[in-house]
Amino acid sequence: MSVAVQEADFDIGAEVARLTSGRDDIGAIVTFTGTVRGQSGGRAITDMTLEHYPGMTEAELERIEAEAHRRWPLQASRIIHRIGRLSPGENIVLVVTASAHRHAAFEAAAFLMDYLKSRAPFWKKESRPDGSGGWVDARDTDDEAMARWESLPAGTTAR
Amino acid sequence: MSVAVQEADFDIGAEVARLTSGRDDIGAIVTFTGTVRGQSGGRAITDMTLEHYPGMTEAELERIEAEAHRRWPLQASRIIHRIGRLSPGENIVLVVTASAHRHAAFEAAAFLMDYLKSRAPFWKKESRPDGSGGWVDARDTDDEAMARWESLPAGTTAR
Amino acid sequence: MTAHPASPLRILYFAWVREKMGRAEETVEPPGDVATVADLVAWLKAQGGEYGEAFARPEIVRAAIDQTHVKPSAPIAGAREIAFFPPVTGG
Amino acid sequence: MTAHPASPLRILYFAWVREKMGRAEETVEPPGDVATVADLVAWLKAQGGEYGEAFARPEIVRAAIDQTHVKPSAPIAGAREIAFFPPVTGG
Repeated sequence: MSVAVQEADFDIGAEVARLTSGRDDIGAIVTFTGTVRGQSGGRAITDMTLEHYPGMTEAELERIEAEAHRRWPLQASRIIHRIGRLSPGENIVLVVTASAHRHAAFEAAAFLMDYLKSRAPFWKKESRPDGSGGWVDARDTDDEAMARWESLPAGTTAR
Repeated sequence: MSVAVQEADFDIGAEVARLTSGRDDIGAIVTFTGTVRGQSGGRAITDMTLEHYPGMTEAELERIEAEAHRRWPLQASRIIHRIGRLSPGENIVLVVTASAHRHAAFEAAAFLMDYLKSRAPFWKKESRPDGSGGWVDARDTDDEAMARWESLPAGTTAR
Repeated sequence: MTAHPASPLRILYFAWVREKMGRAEETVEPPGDVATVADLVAWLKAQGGEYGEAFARPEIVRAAIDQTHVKPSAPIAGAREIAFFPPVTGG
Repeated sequence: MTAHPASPLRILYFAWVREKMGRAEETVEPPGDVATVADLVAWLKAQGGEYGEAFARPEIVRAAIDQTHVKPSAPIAGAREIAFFPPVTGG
């Protein structure tokens, strides 16, 4: 288990190798990579800037990672979230989950992403080609995706 | 969309880069990597050997990949399945799905893996330290996981 | 069953079916009254020897005609290749 | 509300709350009858100027005490740092 909030990019293959090399008790590794899209809400963006709450954000990510380990039999996990200014096509977030079985790895990764998209202390600002833009409003759909997990007792799955 | 059945190993990062580089219409990339575990059914294995039906296997993988694109709005995908003799810790299978939105990428990857584990024309033989071993029997749980998708009309999700 | 002339048929074997047969493929010439996959399996099994071994429990052997999964009742007329294999076990 | 002596309180601002405030953090000394987060927000808003801007709609500003999310009714006694920010928008 480990989390990082950083400006630097990440290397998916290297992160997976770091979690799995030398181990033969892992059967399933899921990665989720979130990237900056060139448009948001149907309008082009030139870049986005992510702000976090140093200290609190890392603590929250560690807390939710531990929650994922309580809910599913995970052998290893990793969360990396970038901050600062990012251009379309660039990586934003990486979640890696490793388990003996595929459904646990898939569900834990989806759970972590639903949390990251709805509850993690990050704020997103977008810039548009015409110079406009601004802070992005919270999306209800992301919050609903997270609420779905909270209505389930730990140990059950949403599928 | 592309599939490969090969003896050679694969590089997760390189496969993701190949699908996504130069694009800014992708927001979510999910990878699933299946690896050989050091035990099977509670007993140690020394290696496993995967056999396929050349021609039919590739055609089936292409068919199920196309089905995933019909069911979810995917921007790109990739399936690589290894054959031949593999040792514990080695990679077996890689599925990559890329979409504008994370739920489509997650569900399409889970769908493809449920298919690969239950219906794709691969046969698995395991060897044990005492020289025993043999062809693995089909698992009902994998078939049930796949049947879950088939009971749903295309376009709906299993979550 | 429609009687039609015997014609050479390419058969492929995979996994333990292949191992019991001792070969990965062969060409056979079933008699004209062998019309379905089930007929072919029964005819092969009746040859005894390795065929008797491989098809001892026909219900657990799966078949494909020209690389498409088929049921035992599928007609074999016009088939270019017929494959026999155990239930698939994924990766 | 319990009256207790005013004590310096470290406040952090994030995202558009920070931008409206024109600063990322500051230390304030609210009067002793400011007992909850809601009290603190009302007192800050009443200062006018940038405070009036940042807290114009208190219901959309979220708060954390010592890096834990809290409701407006949370007491602020003993807090080392209080943060104000918009609803989070993920990555």
